[in-house]
Amino acid sequence: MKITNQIKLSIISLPENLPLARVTVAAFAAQLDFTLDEIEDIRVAVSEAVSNSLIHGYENDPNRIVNIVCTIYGDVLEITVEDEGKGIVDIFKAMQPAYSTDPERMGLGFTFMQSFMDKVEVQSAVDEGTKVTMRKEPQKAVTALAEEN
Amino acid sequence: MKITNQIKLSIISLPENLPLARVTVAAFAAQLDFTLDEIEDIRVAVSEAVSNSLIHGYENDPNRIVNIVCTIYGDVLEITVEDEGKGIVDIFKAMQPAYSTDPERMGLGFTFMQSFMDKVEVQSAVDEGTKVTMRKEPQKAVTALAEEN
Amino acid sequence: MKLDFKVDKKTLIVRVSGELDLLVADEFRQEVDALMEKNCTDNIVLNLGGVRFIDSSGLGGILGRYKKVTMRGGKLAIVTAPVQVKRILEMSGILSIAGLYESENEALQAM
Amino acid sequence: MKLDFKVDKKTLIVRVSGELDLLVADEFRQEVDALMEKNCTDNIVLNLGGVRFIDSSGLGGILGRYKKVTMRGGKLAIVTAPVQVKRILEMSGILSIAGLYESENEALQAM
Ligand SMILES: Nc1ncnc2c1ncn2[C@@H]1O[C@H](COP(=O)(O)OP(=O)(O)O)[C@@H](O)[C@H]1O
Ligand SMILES: Nc1ncnc2c1ncn2[C@@H]1O[C@H](COP(=O)(O)OP(=O)(O)O)[C@@H](O)[C@H]1O
Repeated sequence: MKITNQIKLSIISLPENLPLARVTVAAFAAQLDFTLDEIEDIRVAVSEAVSNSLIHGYENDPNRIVNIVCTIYGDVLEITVEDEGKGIVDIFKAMQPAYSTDPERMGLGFTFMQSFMDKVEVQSAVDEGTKVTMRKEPQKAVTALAEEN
Repeated sequence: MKITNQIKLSIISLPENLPLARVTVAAFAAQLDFTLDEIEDIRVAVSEAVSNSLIHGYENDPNRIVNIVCTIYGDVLEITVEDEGKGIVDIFKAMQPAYSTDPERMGLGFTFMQSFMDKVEVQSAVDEGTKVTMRKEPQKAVTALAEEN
Repeated sequence: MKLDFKVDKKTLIVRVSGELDLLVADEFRQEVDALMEKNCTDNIVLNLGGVRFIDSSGLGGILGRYKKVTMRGGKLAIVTAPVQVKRILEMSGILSIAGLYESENEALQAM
Repeated sequence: MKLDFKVDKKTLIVRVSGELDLLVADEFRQEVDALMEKNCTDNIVLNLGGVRFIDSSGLGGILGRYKKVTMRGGKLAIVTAPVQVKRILEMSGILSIAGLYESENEALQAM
Protein backbone atom coordinates (compact mmCIF):
# COMPACT_ATOMS: atom_id res chain seq x y z
CA MET A 1 0.00 0.00 0.00
CA LYS A 2 1.10 3.57 -0.70
CA ILE A 3 2.92 5.46 2.02
CA THR A 4 0.84 8.50 3.00
CA ASN A 5 3.25 10.02 5.47
CA GLN A 6 6.54 9.24 7.11
CA ILE A 7 8.87 10.73 9.69
CA LYS A 8 12.18 9.57 11.07
CA LEU A 9 13.45 10.51 14.51
CA SER A 10 17.03 9.75 15.46
CA ILE A 11 18.00 10.22 19.08
CA ILE A 12 21.21 9.93 21.03
CA SER A 13 20.88 6.97 23.43
CA LEU A 14 20.07 9.07 26.49
CA PRO A 15 17.04 8.23 28.67
CA GLU A 16 16.33 12.00 28.56
CA ASN A 17 15.13 11.46 24.99
CA LEU A 18 12.58 8.81 25.91
CA PRO A 19 9.70 11.20 26.76
CA LEU A 20 10.43 13.10 23.54
CA ALA A 21 10.27 9.90 21.48
CA ARG A 22 6.85 9.14 22.97
CA VAL A 23 5.60 12.68 22.32
CA THR A 24 6.76 12.67 18.69
CA VAL A 25 5.26 9.28 17.89
CA ALA A 26 1.99 10.22 19.62
CA ALA A 27 1.78 13.45 17.60
CA PHE A 28 2.35 11.48 14.40
CA ALA A 29 -0.19 8.79 15.38
CA ALA A 30 -2.77 11.54 15.97
CA GLN A 31 -2.89 11.98 12.18
CA LEU A 32 -4.87 8.72 12.07
CA ASP A 33 -8.26 8.26 13.70
CA PHE A 34 -6.98 6.67 16.92
CA THR A 35 -8.86 7.07 20.20
CA LEU A 36 -6.99 8.57 23.17
CA ASP A 37 -6.72 5.08 24.68
CA GLU A 38 -5.15 3.76 21.50
CA ILE A 39 -2.65 6.64 21.50
CA GLU A 40 -1.81 5.66 25.10
CA ASP A 41 -1.18 2.08 23.93
CA ILE A 42 1.18 3.37 21.26
CA ARG A 43 3.05 5.51 23.77
CA VAL A 44 3.66 2.50 26.00
CA ALA A 45 4.81 0.30 23.09
CA VAL A 46 7.28 2.95 21.86
CA SER A 47 8.56 3.53 25.36
CA GLU A 48 9.27 -0.21 25.78
CA ALA A 49 11.04 -0.57 22.43
CA VAL A 50 13.22 2.52 22.88
CA SER A 51 14.01 1.62 26.51
CA ASN A 52 15.15 -1.82 25.35
CA SER A 53 17.53 -0.28 22.83
CA LEU A 54 19.02 1.95 25.51
CA ILE A 55 19.36 -0.66 28.28
CA HIS A 56 19.86 -3.93 26.44
CA GLY A 57 21.04 -2.95 22.96
CA TYR A 58 23.49 -0.27 24.08
CA GLU A 59 23.89 -1.33 27.73
CA ASN A 60 23.36 2.32 28.80
CA ASP A 61 26.15 3.68 26.59
CA PRO A 62 24.92 7.26 26.00
CA ASN A 63 26.84 7.83 22.76
CA ARG A 64 24.88 5.67 20.35
CA ILE A 65 21.86 6.31 18.16
CA VAL A 66 18.33 4.90 18.16
CA ASN A 67 16.30 5.36 14.96
CA ILE A 68 12.53 5.56 15.08
CA VAL A 69 10.63 5.55 11.81
CA CYS A 70 6.87 6.11 11.71
CA THR A 71 4.90 5.45 8.56
CA ILE A 72 1.25 5.69 7.63
CA TYR A 73 0.02 3.28 4.93
CA GLY A 74 -3.69 3.68 4.38
CA ASP A 75 -5.16 3.32 7.86
CA VAL A 76 -2.15 1.53 9.33
CA LEU A 77 0.50 3.06 11.55
CA GLU A 78 3.86 1.30 11.40
CA ILE A 79 6.61 2.12 13.88
CA THR A 80 10.11 0.73 13.69
CA VAL A 81 12.64 1.16 16.48
CA GLU A 82 16.16 0.22 15.50
CA ASP A 83 19.51 0.10 17.28
CA GLU A 84 22.97 -1.07 16.28
CA GLY A 85 23.58 -2.62 19.64
CA LYS A 86 24.46 -6.04 20.92
CA GLY A 87 21.47 -7.88 19.46
CA ILE A 88 19.33 -10.71 20.82
CA VAL A 89 20.60 -14.29 20.94
CA ASP A 90 17.22 -16.03 21.13
CA ILE A 91 14.36 -13.85 19.94
CA PHE A 92 11.68 -16.43 20.76
CA LYS A 93 12.83 -16.69 24.35
CA ALA A 94 13.28 -12.91 24.66
CA MET A 95 9.63 -12.41 23.72
CA GLN A 96 8.25 -14.73 26.42
CA PRO A 97 6.40 -12.92 29.21
CA ALA A 98 8.54 -12.38 32.31
CA TYR A 99 11.74 -13.36 30.53
CA SER A 100 14.57 -10.92 31.07
CA THR A 101 18.36 -11.17 30.95
CA ASP A 102 18.43 -8.45 33.62
CA PRO A 103 17.39 -9.71 37.09
CA GLU A 104 16.30 -6.18 38.04
CA ARG A 105 13.79 -5.99 35.18
CA MET A 106 10.35 -7.50 34.77
CA GLY A 107 10.57 -8.99 31.28
CA LEU A 108 7.30 -7.34 30.28
CA GLY A 109 8.56 -5.03 27.53
CA PHE A 110 7.79 -7.32 24.60
CA THR A 111 4.58 -8.49 26.30
CA PHE A 112 3.34 -4.88 26.49
CA MET A 113 4.34 -4.20 22.88
CA GLN A 114 2.39 -7.27 21.79
CA SER A 115 -0.64 -6.45 23.94
CA PHE A 116 -0.86 -2.83 22.87
CA MET A 117 -0.08 -3.12 19.17
CA ASP A 118 -1.77 -5.28 16.51
CA LYS A 119 1.48 -6.83 15.37
CA VAL A 120 5.10 -6.91 16.56
CA GLU A 121 8.02 -8.29 14.57
CA VAL A 122 11.61 -8.48 15.80
CA GLN A 123 14.70 -8.82 13.66
CA SER A 124 18.01 -9.06 15.45
CA ALA A 125 21.57 -10.21 14.89
CA VAL A 126 24.14 -10.58 17.66
CA ASP A 127 26.58 -7.64 17.68
CA GLU A 128 24.75 -6.01 14.80
CA GLY A 129 21.58 -4.74 16.38
CA THR A 130 17.84 -5.08 16.75
CA LYS A 131 14.90 -3.77 14.78
CA VAL A 132 11.39 -3.92 16.20
CA THR A 133 8.51 -3.32 13.78
CA MET A 134 5.07 -2.63 15.25
CA ARG A 135 1.77 -2.00 13.51
CA LYS A 136 -1.55 -0.70 14.70
CA GLU A 137 -4.76 0.32 12.98
CA PRO A 138 -7.45 2.49 14.58
CA GLN A 139 -10.18 0.17 15.86
CA LYS A 140 -12.79 2.52 14.37
CA ALA A 141 -11.37 1.94 10.88
CA VAL A 142 -11.53 -1.83 11.35
CA THR A 143 -15.13 -1.68 12.59
CA ALA A 144 -16.19 0.60 9.74
CA LEU A 145 -14.70 -1.80 7.20
CA ALA A 146 -16.45 -4.75 8.80
CA GLU A 147 -19.78 -2.94 8.63
CA GLU A 148 -19.30 -2.17 4.95
CA ASN A 149 -18.97 -5.86 4.13
CA MET B 1 31.72 23.26 23.35
CA LYS B 2 30.82 19.61 23.88
CA ILE B 3 27.50 18.36 22.53
CA THR B 4 25.34 17.19 25.45
CA ASN B 5 22.41 15.90 23.46
CA GLN B 6 21.19 15.77 19.90
CA ILE B 7 18.17 14.59 17.96
CA LYS B 8 17.35 14.65 14.27
CA LEU B 9 13.82 14.69 12.93
CA SER B 10 13.24 14.13 9.21
CA ILE B 11 9.75 14.78 7.93
CA ILE B 12 8.05 14.40 4.56
CA SER B 13 7.19 17.89 3.29
CA LEU B 14 3.53 17.77 4.30
CA PRO B 15 1.99 20.64 6.34
CA GLU B 16 0.46 17.85 8.48
CA ASN B 17 3.93 17.38 9.97
CA LEU B 18 4.31 20.99 11.06
CA PRO B 19 2.56 20.64 14.48
CA LEU B 20 4.62 17.51 15.12
CA ALA B 21 7.87 19.34 14.34
CA ARG B 22 6.92 22.03 16.86
CA VAL B 23 6.00 19.46 19.51
CA THR B 24 9.25 17.51 19.09
CA VAL B 25 11.48 20.58 19.23
CA ALA B 26 9.58 21.93 22.25
CA ALA B 27 10.00 18.59 24.07
CA PHE B 28 13.71 18.67 23.32
CA ALA B 29 14.06 22.33 24.37
CA ALA B 30 12.39 21.45 27.69
CA GLN B 31 15.62 19.65 28.63
CA LEU B 32 17.16 23.09 29.14
CA ASP B 33 15.96 25.57 31.73
CA PHE B 34 13.72 27.59 29.39
CA THR B 35 10.62 29.39 30.68
CA LEU B 36 7.26 28.54 29.09
CA ASP B 37 7.42 31.85 27.20
CA GLU B 38 10.82 30.97 25.80
CA ILE B 39 9.52 27.56 24.69
CA GLU B 40 6.68 29.43 22.92
CA ASP B 41 9.28 31.58 21.14
CA ILE B 42 11.09 28.46 19.97
CA ARG B 43 7.84 26.92 18.71
CA VAL B 44 7.15 29.99 16.58
CA ALA B 45 10.70 30.11 15.17
CA VAL B 46 10.61 26.41 14.20
CA SER B 47 7.17 26.80 12.69
CA GLU B 48 8.41 29.66 10.49
CA ALA B 49 11.54 27.87 9.32
CA VAL B 50 9.76 24.60 8.50
CA SER B 51 6.86 26.44 6.82
CA ASN B 52 9.40 28.27 4.62
CA SER B 53 10.94 24.98 3.52
CA LEU B 54 7.51 23.60 2.61
CA ILE B 55 6.16 26.66 0.78
CA HIS B 56 9.22 28.37 -0.63
CA GLY B 57 11.92 25.68 -0.72
CA TYR B 58 9.69 22.90 -2.06
CA GLU B 59 6.87 25.05 -3.45
CA ASN B 60 4.34 22.76 -1.73
CA ASP B 61 5.68 19.56 -3.32
CA PRO B 62 4.68 16.97 -0.69
CA ASN B 63 7.30 14.37 -1.65
CA ARG B 64 10.44 16.02 -0.32
CA ILE B 65 12.20 15.91 3.03
CA VAL B 66 12.89 18.58 5.65
CA ASN B 67 15.59 17.81 8.21
CA ILE B 68 15.47 19.33 11.67
CA VAL B 69 18.47 18.85 13.94
CA CYS B 70 18.38 19.99 17.57
CA THR B 71 21.55 20.13 19.63
CA ILE B 72 22.36 21.14 23.19
CA TYR B 73 25.87 22.54 23.80
CA GLY B 74 26.26 23.60 27.39
CA ASP B 75 23.30 25.90 27.97
CA VAL B 76 22.70 26.65 24.31
CA LEU B 77 19.98 25.13 22.14
CA GLU B 78 20.80 25.06 18.43
CA ILE B 79 18.16 24.20 15.85
CA THR B 80 18.88 23.73 12.18
CA VAL B 81 16.13 23.39 9.59
CA GLU B 82 17.34 22.24 6.21
CA ASP B 83 15.74 21.61 2.84
CA GLU B 84 17.07 20.65 -0.58
CA GLY B 85 14.70 23.00 -2.32
CA LYS B 86 15.02 25.88 -4.69
CA GLY B 87 17.19 28.08 -2.48
CA ILE B 88 17.22 31.84 -1.90
CA VAL B 89 18.65 34.24 -4.50
CA ASP B 90 19.31 37.18 -2.18
CA ILE B 91 19.49 36.16 1.48
CA PHE B 92 19.93 39.74 2.75
CA LYS B 93 16.78 40.90 0.97
CA ALA B 94 14.86 37.77 2.01
CA MET B 95 15.55 38.54 5.67
CA GLN B 96 14.16 42.10 5.53
CA PRO B 97 10.89 42.56 7.45
CA ALA B 98 7.82 42.45 5.20
CA TYR B 99 9.81 41.13 2.23
CA SER B 100 8.19 38.14 0.55
CA THR B 101 8.35 36.68 -2.94
CA ASP B 102 4.76 35.53 -2.39
CA PRO B 103 2.20 38.38 -2.58
CA GLU B 104 -0.17 36.37 -0.35
CA ARG B 105 2.36 36.15 2.48
CA MET B 106 3.47 38.70 5.07
CA GLY B 107 7.25 38.43 4.87
CA LEU B 108 7.49 38.08 8.66
CA GLY B 109 8.95 34.58 8.88
CA PHE B 110 12.59 35.59 9.21
CA THR B 111 11.62 38.59 11.35
CA PHE B 112 9.91 36.29 13.85
CA MET B 113 12.85 33.86 13.84
CA GLN B 114 15.21 36.75 14.57
CA SER B 115 12.97 38.26 17.27
CA PHE B 116 12.37 35.00 19.08
CA MET B 117 15.82 33.42 18.90
CA ASP B 118 19.18 34.86 20.01
CA LYS B 119 20.82 34.26 16.67
CA VAL B 120 19.70 33.21 13.16
CA GLU B 121 22.03 32.29 10.33
CA VAL B 122 20.94 31.37 6.81
CA GLN B 123 22.95 29.46 4.25
CA SER B 124 21.38 28.93 0.86
CA ALA B 125 22.33 28.09 -2.71
CA VAL B 126 19.93 28.39 -5.64
CA ASP B 127 18.60 24.98 -6.70
CA GLU B 128 20.52 23.30 -3.89
CA GLY B 129 18.61 24.27 -0.79
CA THR B 130 18.48 26.29 2.37
CA LYS B 131 19.75 25.73 5.89
CA VAL B 132 18.60 27.94 8.75
CA THR B 133 20.58 27.73 12.00
CA MET B 134 19.03 29.25 15.12
CA ARG B 135 20.39 29.46 18.64
CA LYS B 136 18.81 30.32 21.96
CA GLU B 137 19.98 30.21 25.54
CA PRO B 138 17.64 30.26 28.56
CA GLN B 139 17.54 33.83 29.87
CA LYS B 140 17.92 32.46 33.43
CA ALA B 141 21.29 30.94 32.51
CA VAL B 142 22.50 34.24 31.05
CA THR B 143 21.38 36.18 34.15
CA ALA B 144 22.99 33.67 36.52
CA LEU B 145 26.29 33.96 34.64
CA ALA B 146 26.17 37.76 34.76
CA GLU B 147 25.58 37.68 38.53
CA GLU B 148 28.56 35.42 39.05
CA ASN B 149 30.91 37.96 37.44
CA MET C 1 -8.21 24.46 14.56
CA LYS C 2 -11.92 24.77 15.20
CA LEU C 3 -14.27 27.63 14.31
CA ASP C 4 -17.56 28.48 16.03
CA PHE C 5 -19.63 31.40 14.88
CA LYS C 6 -22.56 33.62 15.74
CA VAL C 7 -24.22 36.38 13.77
CA ASP C 8 -25.18 39.72 15.34
CA LYS C 9 -26.93 41.92 12.76
CA LYS C 10 -24.25 42.83 10.20
CA THR C 11 -21.39 41.32 12.21
CA LEU C 12 -20.00 37.81 12.07
CA ILE C 13 -18.53 36.68 15.39
CA VAL C 14 -15.95 33.94 14.86
CA ARG C 15 -14.50 32.03 17.81
CA VAL C 16 -11.25 30.34 16.87
CA SER C 17 -9.61 27.60 18.90
CA GLY C 18 -6.54 25.43 18.44
CA GLU C 19 -3.47 26.26 16.39
CA LEU C 20 -3.41 28.81 13.57
CA ASP C 21 -0.56 27.86 11.26
CA LEU C 22 0.21 26.93 7.65
CA LEU C 23 -1.65 23.64 8.02
CA VAL C 24 -4.98 25.35 8.67
CA ALA C 25 -4.50 28.83 7.15
CA ASP C 26 -6.41 27.97 3.95
CA GLU C 27 -9.23 26.32 5.84
CA PHE C 28 -9.49 29.40 8.09
CA ARG C 29 -9.63 31.70 5.06
CA GLN C 30 -12.24 29.64 3.24
CA GLU C 31 -14.47 28.99 6.23
CA VAL C 32 -14.55 32.62 7.35
CA ASP C 33 -15.16 33.89 3.80
CA ALA C 34 -17.96 31.37 3.31
CA LEU C 35 -19.59 32.39 6.61
CA MET C 36 -19.41 36.08 5.63
CA GLU C 37 -21.01 35.30 2.29
CA LYS C 38 -23.74 33.07 3.66
CA ASN C 39 -24.76 35.40 6.48
CA CYS C 40 -24.46 38.64 4.45
CA THR C 41 -22.29 40.24 7.14
CA ASP C 42 -20.05 43.32 6.74
CA ASN C 43 -17.94 43.14 9.91
CA ILE C 44 -15.95 40.46 11.72
CA VAL C 45 -15.35 40.09 15.44
CA LEU C 46 -12.58 37.54 15.77
CA ASN C 47 -12.45 35.90 19.21
CA LEU C 48 -8.97 34.40 19.58
CA GLY C 49 -9.46 33.36 23.22
CA GLY C 50 -8.99 29.68 22.38
CA VAL C 51 -5.95 30.02 20.11
CA ARG C 52 -3.03 28.09 21.55
CA PHE C 53 -0.54 28.90 18.80
CA ILE C 54 -0.15 31.37 15.97
CA ASP C 55 2.69 32.07 13.53
CA SER C 56 3.07 34.31 10.48
CA SER C 57 0.97 31.98 8.31
CA GLY C 58 -1.90 32.19 10.79
CA LEU C 59 -1.47 35.96 11.03
CA GLY C 60 -1.60 36.11 7.22
CA GLY C 61 -5.06 34.55 7.34
CA ILE C 62 -6.25 37.20 9.81
CA LEU C 63 -4.68 40.08 7.88
CA GLY C 64 -6.24 38.77 4.68
CA ARG C 65 -9.71 38.88 6.30
CA TYR C 66 -8.95 42.39 7.58
CA LYS C 67 -8.09 43.60 4.08
CA LYS C 68 -11.13 41.99 2.50
CA VAL C 69 -13.55 43.39 5.09
CA THR C 70 -12.13 46.94 5.10
CA MET C 71 -12.02 47.10 1.29
CA ARG C 72 -15.79 46.62 1.36
CA GLY C 73 -16.22 49.29 4.02
CA GLY C 74 -16.58 46.89 6.97
CA LYS C 75 -14.59 46.55 10.20
CA LEU C 76 -12.59 43.80 11.89
CA ALA C 77 -12.04 43.63 15.64
CA ILE C 78 -10.02 41.14 17.68
CA VAL C 79 -11.13 39.87 21.08
CA THR C 80 -9.26 38.34 24.07
CA ALA C 81 -6.09 36.88 22.66
CA PRO C 82 -3.91 34.89 25.09
CA VAL C 83 -0.60 36.62 26.01
CA GLN C 84 1.55 34.71 23.50
CA VAL C 85 -0.88 35.31 20.65
CA LYS C 86 -1.19 38.99 21.58
CA ARG C 87 2.57 39.41 21.46
CA ILE C 88 2.66 38.07 17.91
CA LEU C 89 -0.29 40.23 16.87
CA GLU C 90 1.49 43.29 18.28
CA MET C 91 4.71 42.57 16.44
CA SER C 92 2.84 42.27 13.16
CA GLY C 93 1.31 45.73 13.55
CA ILE C 94 -2.22 44.41 13.02
CA LEU C 95 -3.34 45.73 16.42
CA SER C 96 -2.66 49.31 15.34
CA ILE C 97 -5.17 48.94 12.50
CA ALA C 98 -7.70 46.46 13.89
CA GLY C 99 -8.84 47.08 17.47
CA LEU C 100 -8.21 44.67 20.35
CA TYR C 101 -11.11 44.33 22.80
CA GLU C 102 -11.65 42.56 26.10
CA SER C 103 -15.01 41.04 25.22
CA GLU C 104 -17.22 40.32 22.24
CA ASN C 105 -19.75 42.88 23.52
CA GLU C 106 -17.15 45.63 23.67
CA ALA C 107 -16.05 44.78 20.15
CA LEU C 108 -19.65 44.75 18.92
CA GLN C 109 -20.21 48.24 20.34
CA ALA C 110 -17.22 49.49 18.34
CA MET C 111 -18.59 48.12 15.07
CA MET D 1 8.18 12.85 37.95
CA LYS D 2 7.52 14.47 41.30
CA LEU D 3 7.15 12.84 44.72
CA ASP D 4 5.28 14.26 47.70
CA PHE D 5 5.10 12.36 50.94
CA LYS D 6 3.42 12.19 54.32
CA VAL D 7 4.04 9.90 57.25
CA ASP D 8 1.21 8.23 59.18
CA LYS D 9 2.62 6.20 62.08
CA LYS D 10 4.48 3.27 60.49
CA THR D 11 3.27 4.06 56.97
CA LEU D 12 4.88 6.23 54.31
CA ILE D 13 2.34 7.81 51.98
CA VAL D 14 3.95 8.69 48.65
CA ARG D 15 2.09 10.77 46.07
CA VAL D 16 3.61 10.34 42.64
CA SER D 17 2.93 12.65 39.72
CA GLY D 18 4.23 12.88 36.16
CA GLU D 19 5.66 10.06 34.08
CA LEU D 20 7.09 6.84 35.55
CA ASP D 21 9.52 5.45 33.00
CA LEU D 22 13.16 4.43 32.55
CA LEU D 23 14.29 8.06 32.85
CA VAL D 24 13.03 8.37 36.42
CA ALA D 25 12.90 4.75 37.63
CA ASP D 26 16.19 5.02 39.55
CA GLU D 27 15.26 8.33 41.10
CA PHE D 28 11.90 6.85 42.18
CA ARG D 29 13.65 3.85 43.75
CA GLN D 30 16.24 5.93 45.59
CA GLU D 31 13.85 8.60 46.82
CA VAL D 32 11.28 6.16 48.16
CA ASP D 33 13.94 3.99 49.83
CA ALA D 34 15.53 7.06 51.43
CA LEU D 35 12.15 8.26 52.71
CA MET D 36 11.42 4.81 54.22
CA GLU D 37 14.82 4.83 55.92
CA LYS D 38 14.58 8.36 57.21
CA ASN D 39 11.06 8.03 58.59
CA CYS D 40 11.48 4.50 59.97
CA THR D 41 8.32 3.31 58.20
CA ASP D 42 7.31 -0.31 57.52
CA ASN D 43 4.51 0.16 54.98
CA ILE D 44 3.97 2.18 51.80
CA VAL D 45 0.77 3.69 50.49
CA LEU D 46 1.52 4.68 46.90
CA ASN D 47 -0.88 7.28 45.53
CA LEU D 48 -0.64 7.13 41.74
CA GLY D 49 -3.46 9.63 41.13
CA GLY D 50 -1.11 12.09 39.39
CA VAL D 51 0.72 9.58 37.19
CA ARG D 52 0.20 10.41 33.52
CA PHE D 53 2.28 7.59 32.09
CA ILE D 54 3.76 4.30 33.21
CA ASP D 55 5.60 1.55 31.37
CA SER D 56 7.38 -1.65 32.44
CA SER D 57 10.39 0.29 33.78
CA GLY D 58 8.10 2.36 36.01
CA LEU D 59 6.27 -0.80 37.09
CA GLY D 60 9.63 -2.33 37.92
CA GLY D 61 10.25 0.47 40.40
CA ILE D 62 6.91 -0.19 42.10
CA LEU D 63 7.38 -3.96 42.17
CA GLY D 64 10.87 -3.47 43.60
CA ARG D 65 9.43 -1.41 46.48
CA TYR D 66 6.74 -4.07 47.00
CA LYS D 67 9.36 -6.81 47.30
CA LYS D 68 11.53 -4.81 49.67
CA VAL D 69 8.66 -3.87 51.96
CA THR D 70 7.09 -7.35 52.11
CA MET D 71 10.46 -9.01 52.72
CA ARG D 72 10.66 -6.95 55.89
CA GLY D 73 7.11 -7.88 56.90
CA GLY D 74 5.51 -4.63 55.76
CA LYS D 75 2.70 -3.93 53.28
CA LEU D 76 2.32 -1.93 50.08
CA ALA D 77 -1.01 -0.54 48.88
CA ILE D 78 -1.80 1.40 45.73
CA VAL D 79 -4.30 4.25 45.62
CA THR D 80 -6.37 5.85 42.83
CA ALA D 81 -4.54 5.08 39.62
CA PRO D 82 -5.92 6.70 36.44
CA VAL D 83 -7.55 4.23 34.00
CA GLN D 84 -4.51 3.86 31.72
CA VAL D 85 -2.16 3.28 34.64
CA LYS D 86 -4.58 0.82 36.22
CA ARG D 87 -4.72 -1.20 33.02
CA ILE D 88 -0.94 -1.56 33.03
CA LEU D 89 -0.89 -2.44 36.73
CA GLU D 90 -3.52 -5.11 36.10
CA MET D 91 -1.60 -6.67 33.23
CA SER D 92 1.51 -6.91 35.37
CA GLY D 93 -0.29 -8.90 38.06
CA ILE D 94 0.82 -6.51 40.81
CA LEU D 95 -2.79 -5.75 41.75
CA SER D 96 -3.37 -9.34 42.77
CA ILE D 97 -0.59 -9.07 45.36
CA ALA D 98 -0.73 -5.41 46.42
CA GLY D 99 -4.21 -4.01 47.06
CA LEU D 100 -5.79 -1.20 45.06
CA TYR D 101 -7.78 1.32 47.10
CA GLU D 102 -9.98 4.29 46.31
CA SER D 103 -8.47 6.64 48.86
CA GLU D 104 -5.42 7.01 51.08
CA ASN D 105 -7.64 6.55 54.15
CA GLU D 106 -9.02 3.25 52.89
CA ALA D 107 -5.49 2.07 52.16
CA LEU D 108 -4.29 3.17 55.62
CA GLN D 109 -7.06 1.15 57.27
CA ALA D 110 -5.85 -1.94 55.44
CA MET D 111 -2.28 -1.53 56.71
N1 LIG E 1 17.06 -3.86 21.61
C1 LIG E 1 17.52 -4.94 22.27
N2 LIG E 1 18.82 -5.30 22.18
C2 LIG E 1 19.31 -6.38 22.85
N3 LIG E 1 18.55 -7.19 23.60
C3 LIG E 1 17.24 -6.91 23.72
C4 LIG E 1 16.66 -5.78 23.07
N4 LIG E 1 15.34 -5.76 23.38
C5 LIG E 1 15.11 -6.82 24.18
N5 LIG E 1 16.26 -7.53 24.40
C6 LIG E 1 16.39 -8.76 25.20
O1 LIG E 1 15.11 -9.32 25.39
C7 LIG E 1 14.81 -9.49 26.79
C8 LIG E 1 13.34 -9.30 27.04
O2 LIG E 1 12.94 -7.97 26.75
P1 LIG E 1 11.65 -7.33 27.44
O3 LIG E 1 10.50 -8.25 27.22
O4 LIG E 1 11.50 -5.96 26.91
O5 LIG E 1 11.96 -7.31 28.99
P2 LIG E 1 12.98 -6.44 29.87
O6 LIG E 1 13.32 -5.19 29.14
O7 LIG E 1 12.23 -6.19 31.13
O8 LIG E 1 14.19 -7.29 30.08
C9 LIG E 1 15.70 -8.47 27.46
O9 LIG E 1 15.96 -8.83 28.80
C10 LIG E 1 16.94 -8.50 26.59
O10 LIG E 1 17.79 -9.58 26.91
N1 LIG F 1 13.59 27.61 2.76
C1 LIG F 1 13.47 28.55 1.79
N2 LIG F 1 13.66 28.23 0.48
C2 LIG F 1 13.54 29.16 -0.49
N3 LIG F 1 13.20 30.45 -0.26
C3 LIG F 1 13.00 30.84 1.00
C4 LIG F 1 13.12 29.91 2.08
N4 LIG F 1 12.87 30.59 3.23
C5 LIG F 1 12.60 31.86 2.87
N5 LIG F 1 12.68 32.02 1.54
C6 LIG F 1 12.51 33.29 0.78
O1 LIG F 1 12.61 34.38 1.71
C7 LIG F 1 11.42 35.18 1.65
C8 LIG F 1 11.13 35.80 3.00
O2 LIG F 1 10.83 34.77 3.93
P1 LIG F 1 9.96 35.09 5.24
O3 LIG F 1 10.57 36.25 5.94
O4 LIG F 1 9.83 33.84 6.00
O5 LIG F 1 8.56 35.57 4.68
P2 LIG F 1 7.36 34.78 3.96
O6 LIG F 1 7.46 33.31 4.27
O7 LIG F 1 6.14 35.40 4.53
O8 LIG F 1 7.51 35.04 2.48
C9 LIG F 1 10.36 34.26 1.13
O9 LIG F 1 9.30 34.96 0.53
C10 LIG F 1 11.13 33.38 0.14
O10 LIG F 1 11.28 34.03 -1.11
